[in-house]
Amino acid sequence: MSDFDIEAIRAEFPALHQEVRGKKLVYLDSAATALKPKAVIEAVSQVYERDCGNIHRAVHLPSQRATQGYEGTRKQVQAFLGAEKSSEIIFTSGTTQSINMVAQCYGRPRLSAGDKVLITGLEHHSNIVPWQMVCEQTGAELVVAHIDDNGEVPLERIEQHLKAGGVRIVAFAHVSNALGSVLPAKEICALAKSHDAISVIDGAQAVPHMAPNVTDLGCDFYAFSGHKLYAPTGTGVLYGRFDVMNAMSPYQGGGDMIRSVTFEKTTYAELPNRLEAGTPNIAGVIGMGAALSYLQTLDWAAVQAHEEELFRYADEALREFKGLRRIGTAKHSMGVLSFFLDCAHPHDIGTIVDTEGVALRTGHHCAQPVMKAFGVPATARASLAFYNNRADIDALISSVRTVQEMFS
Amino acid sequence: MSDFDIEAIRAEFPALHQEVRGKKLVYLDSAATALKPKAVIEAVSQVYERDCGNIHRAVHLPSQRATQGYEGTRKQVQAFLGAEKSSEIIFTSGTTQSINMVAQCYGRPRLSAGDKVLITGLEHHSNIVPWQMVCEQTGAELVVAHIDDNGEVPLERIEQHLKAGGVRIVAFAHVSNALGSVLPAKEICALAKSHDAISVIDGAQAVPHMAPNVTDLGCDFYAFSGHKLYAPTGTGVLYGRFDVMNAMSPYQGGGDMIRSVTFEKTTYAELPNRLEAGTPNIAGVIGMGAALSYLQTLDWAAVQAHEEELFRYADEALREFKGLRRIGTAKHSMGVLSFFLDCAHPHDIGTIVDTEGVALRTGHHCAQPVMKAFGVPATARASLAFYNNRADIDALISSVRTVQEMFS
Amino acid sequence: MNSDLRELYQEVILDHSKAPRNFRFPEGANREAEGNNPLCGDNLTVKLILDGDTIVDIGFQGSGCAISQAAASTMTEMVKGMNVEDINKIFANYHDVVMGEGQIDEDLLGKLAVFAGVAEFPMRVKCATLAWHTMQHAIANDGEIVTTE
Amino acid sequence: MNSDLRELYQEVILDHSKAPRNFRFPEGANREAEGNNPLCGDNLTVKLILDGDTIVDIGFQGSGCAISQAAASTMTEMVKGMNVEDINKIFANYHDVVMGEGQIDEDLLGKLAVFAGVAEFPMRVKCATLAWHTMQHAIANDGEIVTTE
Ligand SMILES: Cc1ncc(COP(=O)(O)O)c(C=O)c1O
Ligand SMILES: Cc1ncc(COP(=O)(O)O)c(C=O)c1O
Repeated sequence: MSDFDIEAIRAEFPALHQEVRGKKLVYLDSAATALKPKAVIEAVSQVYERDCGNIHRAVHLPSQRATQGYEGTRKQVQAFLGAEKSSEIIFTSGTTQSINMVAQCYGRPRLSAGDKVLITGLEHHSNIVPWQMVCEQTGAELVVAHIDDNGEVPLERIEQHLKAGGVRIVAFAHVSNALGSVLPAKEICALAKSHDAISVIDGAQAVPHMAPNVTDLGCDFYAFSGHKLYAPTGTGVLYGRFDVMNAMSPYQGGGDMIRSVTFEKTTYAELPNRLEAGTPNIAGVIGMGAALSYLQTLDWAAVQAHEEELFRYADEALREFKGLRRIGTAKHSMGVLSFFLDCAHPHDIGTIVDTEGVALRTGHHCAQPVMKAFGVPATARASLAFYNNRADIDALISSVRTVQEMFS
Repeated sequence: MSDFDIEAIRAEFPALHQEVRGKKLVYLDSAATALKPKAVIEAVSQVYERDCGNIHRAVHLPSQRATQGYEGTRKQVQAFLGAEKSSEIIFTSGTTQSINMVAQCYGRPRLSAGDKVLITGLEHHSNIVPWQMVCEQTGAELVVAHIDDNGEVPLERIEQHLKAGGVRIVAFAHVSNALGSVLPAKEICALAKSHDAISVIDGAQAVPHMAPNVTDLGCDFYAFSGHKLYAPTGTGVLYGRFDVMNAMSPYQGGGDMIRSVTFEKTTYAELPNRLEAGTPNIAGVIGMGAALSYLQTLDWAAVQAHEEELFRYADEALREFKGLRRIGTAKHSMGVLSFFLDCAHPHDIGTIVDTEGVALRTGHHCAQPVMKAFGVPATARASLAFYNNRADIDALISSVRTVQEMFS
Repeated sequence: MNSDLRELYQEVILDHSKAPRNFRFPEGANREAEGNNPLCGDNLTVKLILDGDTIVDIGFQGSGCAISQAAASTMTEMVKGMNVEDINKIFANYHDVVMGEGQIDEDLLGKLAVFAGVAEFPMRVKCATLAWHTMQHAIANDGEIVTTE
Repeated sequence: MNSDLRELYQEVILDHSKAPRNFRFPEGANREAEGNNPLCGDNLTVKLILDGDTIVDIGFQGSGCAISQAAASTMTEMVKGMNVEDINKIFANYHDVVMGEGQIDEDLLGKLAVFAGVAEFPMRVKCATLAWHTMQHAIANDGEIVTTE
């Protein structure tokens, strides 16, 4: 870890340097929303302090600057995802909207009774409910490749469903937010393709830890949220393979997505504008550009080595903890460590560790079916980002010990 | 204007204090997007620097603070609009999304062939295209109450359409973004109601200049954008009367909008959560709260007097300008002054005045039907906010004179 | 350990959460209701025997955090044998106290005063009130599932 | 007045915009295309007579800003009688120049060099190139409506 100066990195994240209830904040909830580096906060302020202008439509300089920043981010995202064209990048308000857009604009006009949408047993509600809605609207059927006891989705289970026929869409998380399991995305996309299904990847929990290459993955759609990628809230991305996305009907009607409007007939603009109706989150998107620029300054090999080392350290510490049950033990995991105490309910854990400054997430993590699969009402979840260090993990363990002492 | 210290107000808007192409910025494009006061910029930064947390779901303090800020803004918006319940306030990404939500969640399941949606001739594309889309989806018909030569929509034209029968939804702008016309919103809502139609008001250009009272207006829905209300981009509001909105199907599926999810059956949460799927623009909404708090510190009677005086000043100056045609001369107008030069195309006007630091909007203003009605390809538009002063108008007139000299 | 926390997790609360009283459904119950707190996965069912205005017997079952279990347990102990009007008075004060909006009335609350510490933890108010809301729906017999979301 | 602006609105450009040349459709035109710039409402139609590889006659009609009108006017003057290959060479250099991505080749551009000032105004590049793109579609005869959005 010689190239990786954790203290220098932590210095870039102002939120880390605050006290919470009299203790230094230990932030282990990055899977819910990531902290923002100074560069992002400043980029957002600069838009509001200087580049005050709506985009695409005006000739004045502040508006031009805003437009350049906004469209510049599109090119950065294209590079980040390894997409072929920048018009394959659509800005949305988050993963949730990205997935709903695919369900409504790709799925709804194409699905009908007899068709199936395949998801997995570890999905976030955002990758379940949109498909349930479109299935109800079209008569298609939602089918599920369930998880095993480790929280993995065996490829055979996916293949089985595909072989049974009728699957038109396969939608799955790249990385599970409740369990940390990493799914074999490339293999699943290839399976989908060989059965004439399109693939939709929910990358919300993957992008904070890796730059996925959509061309290499071979997916048709890839969705993520800016706020989990160290970028502002209210931003997100939908990547869509050009041919597939270009055939989609518009999601919303309004400004910027049209070529011409008369009361009798409206024609729509090309991609990406066609799918971006109305004034977008300009400052947020420019902030996302700043986040990607910041990430580019890091040595990613070192970052990933640091994250892996930290994950192992945390995982071992939790496993050695008597009376604690780790949930989600897939061989390939990252970022997220869920657990359950024999003696205390997760909600109590959350409250107690908070008083020691440790920010954990407790609850169902918007993945109620996962909770059901493991027979628990909720879990406690520690999630990591590259700005975490061993001291954070030590604080976690010590605070969980407090919980245990209290309840036994 | 004794209570109104324009210099003190201008000091609160950092973007006003910059040079553009070597000249002091004269910002006359607030109808496109408004400048932000310091309080808003700082509120956004504070979320990212301190209240780092997703909302609604965690017990840790940063998340609690974010939740309180977000839900606090909902109460502020409720008060601003005079709504009965805070659950009648839905946060969206902007006016465009708000209107699409009504079209899709209220209109789509209820409209069918024989039904009509009534709009007016001065609507922004965001209040045209969503209705065209839902009409195409359902077989309903879009009908239009056209504008007269002043850019007004005579009430009789609305009544005529309603009397003809079949109108289920009346959607109209409170204030026109291309012409500045103020529509008699209360009267239109009453007419709609008496013909059993619901009313949808596009308030994007109204809220920057007044606090509309939805109870007094008697509307069923009211939509606006945060970024035009001195608040961050990527924020918006849909107010819906409880009974009407509560009958709507969800717009998007995902986190936070559910009560319980299983693969077999999902039940939805109550309002407002049901219509707010996924992680919202937390920092943006908190920034909107800061904008509303800032507006509350102003003496609104004085603000409105100042705006009216400035509007009259600008209107007279433009009318006296030889070779200039004012477009949009409704008796009741505010905020927006559109015009056309005999000698120069609006696009050239925009470029030339920009080099003098004057930020105008030129183009169709996302209102192509309005351009068609006046037989022009585009207009130049100056739009005002309370932070503008007479010097801004003088700069506008002088820069338009430059244009005229150049082209004659 | 943090003193607010000690206030929240008092002995009485820990004791009730570990060994909840009346964790059973009374035979011949004529009222019941279900309550959920989706945020943390608490859920419980309250059943009771209402005779005129008096709760003759009451019990609950379900799972949840220590606060919600202890609240249900202490509630059932407290209200058994009481009439609805008195119960409402108690809940009104209890509610104000856990919301941090009112003073404890010791005469009304008795042992329930231990829940005063909840006021420092706004995210836990729902845990402390779920059982009470659920009981009220059981009494009203309105068949609604209570949810605190 | 700003010097960049003087560069942009040179006499030649103002002159052509006020009195566009070849503002008519050639009789017997065998190629045509329509172009739009929705941002500012420019729209124009180019018609031409292509004989083998040579543009024998060309004209345009439509409305738009000074830059787009002057660009169309000067283009028609320039290309009349030229073959497609030479035209493409000119457009390649013209395009680079207005984008600010290349040096003027005086021999190629001739009078078109006056458009160099556009490079300072990125929002106006589309105005300067609309007529050219439209002409290329007319030559290719692909029936597409050109839009610069
Ligand atoms: C009258 C009117 N309606 C709707 C809109 C659309 O607002 P937004 O682009 O913020 O969604 C605008 C602004 O562009 C407007 O002026
Ligand atoms: C795997 C996964 N998918 C989807 C989402 C939804 O993202 P958002 O709430 O930003 O739309 C999340 C985050 O909550 C997630 O972790």
